[in-house]
Amino acid sequence: MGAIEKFQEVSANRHQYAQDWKKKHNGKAIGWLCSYSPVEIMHAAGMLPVRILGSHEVQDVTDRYLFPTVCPFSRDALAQGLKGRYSYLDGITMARTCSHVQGTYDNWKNYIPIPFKYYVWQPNHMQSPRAKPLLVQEYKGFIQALEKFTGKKIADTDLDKAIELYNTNRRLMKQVYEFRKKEEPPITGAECMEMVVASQLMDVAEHNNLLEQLLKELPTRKLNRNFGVRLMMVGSEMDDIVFVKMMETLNCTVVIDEHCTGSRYFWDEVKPGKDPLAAIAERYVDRWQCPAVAAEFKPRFDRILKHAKDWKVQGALVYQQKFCDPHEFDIPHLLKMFKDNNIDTLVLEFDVTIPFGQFRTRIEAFLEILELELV
Amino acid sequence: MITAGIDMGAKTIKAVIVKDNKIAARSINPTGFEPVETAEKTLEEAIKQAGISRGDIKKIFTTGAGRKSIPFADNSVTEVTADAKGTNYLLPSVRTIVDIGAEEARGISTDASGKVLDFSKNDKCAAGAGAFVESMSRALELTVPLMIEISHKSTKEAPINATCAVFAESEVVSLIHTKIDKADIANAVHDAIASRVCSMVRRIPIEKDVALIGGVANNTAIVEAMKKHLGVEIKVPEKPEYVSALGAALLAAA
Amino acid sequence: MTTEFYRWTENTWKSPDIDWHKGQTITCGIDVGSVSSQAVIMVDDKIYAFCNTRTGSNSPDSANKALSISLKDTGMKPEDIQFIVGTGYGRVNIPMAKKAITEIACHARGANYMGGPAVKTILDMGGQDLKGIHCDERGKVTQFLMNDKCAAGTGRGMEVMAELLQVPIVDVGKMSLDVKEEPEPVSSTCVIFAKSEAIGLLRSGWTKNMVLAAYCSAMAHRVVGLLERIGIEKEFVITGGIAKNIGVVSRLEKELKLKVKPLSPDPQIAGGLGAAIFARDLLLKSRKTA
Amino acid sequence: MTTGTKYKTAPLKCWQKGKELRLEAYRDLATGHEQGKLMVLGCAATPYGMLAGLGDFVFLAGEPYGASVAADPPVSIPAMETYEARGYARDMCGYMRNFLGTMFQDKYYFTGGPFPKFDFAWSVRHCPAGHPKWHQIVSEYQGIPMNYIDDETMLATDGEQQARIDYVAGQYLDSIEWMEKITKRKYDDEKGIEAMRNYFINEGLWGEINLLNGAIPAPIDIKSMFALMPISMLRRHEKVAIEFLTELRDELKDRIANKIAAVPNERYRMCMLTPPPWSFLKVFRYLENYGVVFAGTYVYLINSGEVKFLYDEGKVVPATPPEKRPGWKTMKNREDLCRTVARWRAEHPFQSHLETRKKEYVIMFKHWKANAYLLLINRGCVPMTTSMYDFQRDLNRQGIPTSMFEGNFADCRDIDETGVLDRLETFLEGQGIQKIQDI
Repeated sequence: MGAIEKFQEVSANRHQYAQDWKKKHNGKAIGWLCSYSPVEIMHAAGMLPVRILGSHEVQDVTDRYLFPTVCPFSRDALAQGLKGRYSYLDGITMARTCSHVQGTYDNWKNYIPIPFKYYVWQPNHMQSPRAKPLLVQEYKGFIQALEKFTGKKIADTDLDKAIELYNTNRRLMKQVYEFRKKEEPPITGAECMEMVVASQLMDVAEHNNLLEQLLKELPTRKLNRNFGVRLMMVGSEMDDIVFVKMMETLNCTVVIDEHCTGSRYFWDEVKPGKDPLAAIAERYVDRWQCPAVAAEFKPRFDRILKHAKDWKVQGALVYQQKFCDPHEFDIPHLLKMFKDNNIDTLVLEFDVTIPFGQFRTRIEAFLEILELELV
Repeated sequence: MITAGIDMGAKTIKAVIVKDNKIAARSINPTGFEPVETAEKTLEEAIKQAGISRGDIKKIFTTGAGRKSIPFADNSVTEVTADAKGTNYLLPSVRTIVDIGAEEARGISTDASGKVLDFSKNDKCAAGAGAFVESMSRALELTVPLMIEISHKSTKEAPINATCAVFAESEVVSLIHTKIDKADIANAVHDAIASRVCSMVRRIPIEKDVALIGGVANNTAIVEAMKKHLGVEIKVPEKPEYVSALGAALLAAA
Repeated sequence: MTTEFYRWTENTWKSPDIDWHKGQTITCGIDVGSVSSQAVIMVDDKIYAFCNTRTGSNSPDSANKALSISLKDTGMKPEDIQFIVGTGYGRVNIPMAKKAITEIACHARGANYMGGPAVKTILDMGGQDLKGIHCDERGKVTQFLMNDKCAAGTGRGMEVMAELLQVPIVDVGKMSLDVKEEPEPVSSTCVIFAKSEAIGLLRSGWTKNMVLAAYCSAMAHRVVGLLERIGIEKEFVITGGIAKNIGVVSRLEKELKLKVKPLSPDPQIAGGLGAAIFARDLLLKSRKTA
Repeated sequence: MTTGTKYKTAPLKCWQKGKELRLEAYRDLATGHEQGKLMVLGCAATPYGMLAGLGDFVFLAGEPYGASVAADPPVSIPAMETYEARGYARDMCGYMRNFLGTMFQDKYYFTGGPFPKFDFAWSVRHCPAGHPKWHQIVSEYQGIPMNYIDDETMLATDGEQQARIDYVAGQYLDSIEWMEKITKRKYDDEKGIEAMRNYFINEGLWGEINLLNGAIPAPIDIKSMFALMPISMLRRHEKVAIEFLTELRDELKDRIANKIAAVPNERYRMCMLTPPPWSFLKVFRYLENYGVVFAGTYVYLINSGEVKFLYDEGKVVPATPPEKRPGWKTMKNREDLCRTVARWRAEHPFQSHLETRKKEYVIMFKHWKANAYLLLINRGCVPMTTSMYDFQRDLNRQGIPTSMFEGNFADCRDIDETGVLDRLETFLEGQGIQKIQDI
């Protein structure tokens, strides 16, 4: 099986994968809810970190827990828990960031039986010199709790090893992204999304091997498809592969992204230092910012623009989870930034499932703006 | 003792006459723009049916959205209280009542005596369930009965996500234009409503037995979908659209 | 079947002075929308015939119906048409169409044809959605916005009101203007809320006209909000059914302090017309390459 | 139907004075610069007394301002539409939308004149998606510097609290340096400490006043409380506020002694967890027809430092100023000041931990001798509404009746008034409370 097929298989059967992993390694699995959750530490604890995501199915089990204007992703994620799809998890954690997913965590904690729960109080004032020292302290608390739960000491060498593995993972995925700069990318946006999603579900070492394999395949991989317009996807959480596949049948290719479950999650590596905890804390303070913790537009926007230029995008699909206020703050300013740089944009608002008909029309109309010429 | 209950609904007005704790007559008319006159007319029809005279009626209670607009009423009660009373009379074993009206859906939990313990109503974005069926039957160019009939023949699921009735409509329209079978769309419409109503009802404790009342309860497809979503049997009283009016009449006798 | 107050009346038109046999290009655009469908036939660069009919419960039939009505007593047969472009909700599902183009591009093109190159801002109030479109002097879309989160301000809202008040939607506009003084706009932005608000107003003794006035101005309000986001440039036109609702249009003009440029022959055919023009482009292009 | 009048009633004597003090605070903003004062934008949770170290200042808290605009739909709607026209979403913080709307219109609500231009924004991040980003938009638009303190340290029970308090104290220290830099003024520790002392005293006074409403009949109704709130919210650092709140407190004690009621036919008592929709205050008047009086609300009257909860005894008492608490230091310099504020914030967080809040809700319910809670599903504020269903379940579990409605505290377009009133009538009917008469 090729690497891409493997990624697809894992993300399609994510729950089976995790349960098999537990059997095989006789280990524990821990679910995490926000991309600020320190996977390195969970891994060092000998656990399988599993990102909790939605299933994009219509559901009616969350309305008694989450009020009407909580973002669909937070609802969908909680629904999975309420339906028992994550019953194999031994623990759950989240890093303090946005209040929507906070609701998912709190209700999970209160209404879904799970042995281990830990809330990492992530300092959100990233510009403050006070943030890193505190985060180190918070991580110490997290480590103690994990050690108590697993009965396994977490040594600095474990942390170093985890850092090494995740840095490799990040580096390799960025190398795959490099291929998307080509005129005719040998990998589609949907395939890339599956790769990154899988990286948040799989054993990182195993994912690294698959990436090595993929990087061998890509140089000779030819896709027989209409590449069309080069698009960038910018926004909040996004793992709706069906949607991206639909989009890429409409004469366009997603060549780069900036979102919670994509590049924003993995782009920055840990700068190894003497003290591994300090190094990890530094990474999660200085990393590519989520609008939920950013109080300045510039750092995020500069990086987005650089991506857009390096990957030669012709248009940007700016989207958000419905009701995601952190992104809603940024979007008008983000659109202006794109406009000032002559990059056309289309804004979409995502729900748990997507009304394909209407979204298809908007995307087609957008592509028509970019390439339908009149006589 | 003879009493009457009048349900001043936004779409229809119903009257029920109760004689010595037995239903003596029922009548219904579209509300129109002169609700008071319609109420008068509806009541008179019931009186004729019951073979009594206006003077025999000891008390008249009103309920429903327009309950306060009736000068000749002795008192008014809210739909929730009336629903509970009426259902308790017809189906004493019921502890959870679901009432789906044109604009609003309600979940009511009651005790053995029909007293309201708790209730929930749909929030802003889930309003308009009942009316949704009708406008969708139009989009499908089917009468409501026909839509119900074919809905039972559905084989495939076609999800409708939007909670907003108006957005849901446009989802249905795009489904229609993507060659999806009418039966499956009809089914999806009923399923979507049931799903929305159920998630609202879940805010109150759901105890057996569960009853579905209100005009929409005549819609067997929705009843089916409700069973599926709540995972319990659902009782539907005879003439479910009259339950509120009946409750009001019974409360007038109390 | 009860009367459907929310329906727009159907209409059809044929040019008295064009002999289609003499035409170099005969093209057609078919717009299958959520509520109504239009077919527009162009002979060279002139509108030869069009019709505006109801959308049925499947696109191919609706398309066929529209096409055959517009061809009625023209002597023209479907096979005489050299290129057909489909647009609207049902565009991907119109058998006789050689290409599908979105209603957004088509509305702009059609409005540009009817309104001239000065038209820069187009408002399309459809049954299910509200579109603000900005285009260049050739009618090419440069930007568009659609209503999100809330269906408030869509044609559907107006239909709901018409149903509620049992008023034919074609009369809504002039009735809404027939009030002694302009009432406060309906405050609720949600269609369902607006409905229950309207019921409340009726109960408190408002006349139908006042309720309609309050709803029309609320709708005009919502629209202005959307338009301001894409920037209103002269000239400004409205396509789609609501364009015929003088109640909304006049209030819109008042708020924008800007006259809406009327579109003839019919603002409702903008989509179909645009499609017919695109069809002509594509036909000429294919002849060049051939 | 009986007219249920039971008690005598009388208007508040200090009402007029309160009104003047309130408007004065807002008017000052229009002329702040002419008066040579610093103009600072912040939020209700900003310990703005600290600003006194920089000299005279006027301070605008975004929330009460947004609320004032929201309470006035003819102004609020066009303001929000101006904001929306710039592409900002309709489902964001309701206060902010009203604030930014009038800013974009350049119409300052209280004078109708130009919107104040601030020297800088100093915010507290007590709301995960909110205030710093709100102020970020202002600072972009007005071209003013901004800084903020990341707070809400009580959100977590995991891990140790002290490190977080150090983190918050550190940010306060840094922000003082930052203020000195951007204002080119020397920070006078003494002045800052003095103003914060007033601030803490006022907090306690306001708490005492709110707790007095535990009396039957309630001496003051929630509408009047809200009307006077801005004094405690905007002028906490001033002596004049201390004087006024003392006067108000004494008058209330006097009303209690003489059984002077806010609502003469009081027979059913309710309280809230959050503020109401400001455009919909008539809901309280409407409920008076049923003999319902509102004793208070948790957010704004209780949860920002006004009271101290004695969890074991299930009691609540007015907060004592930190320096007078056992184990707290007297403030001598800015370090003490920052530590005290940080520690005080940690003990009186705007967003405390869910489980803590659940306890506090019950204590307040008992203290106010309430019969039921009125809960708002607030489409205009995520943090105030997250877990509302959880709270409802918890209250019901403890036998506390709740009535819940959906609306928006700052967007009149988001409320189905007829629907809400109908819901409340249904609830009261279930509670055996009938309408008394139209007042």
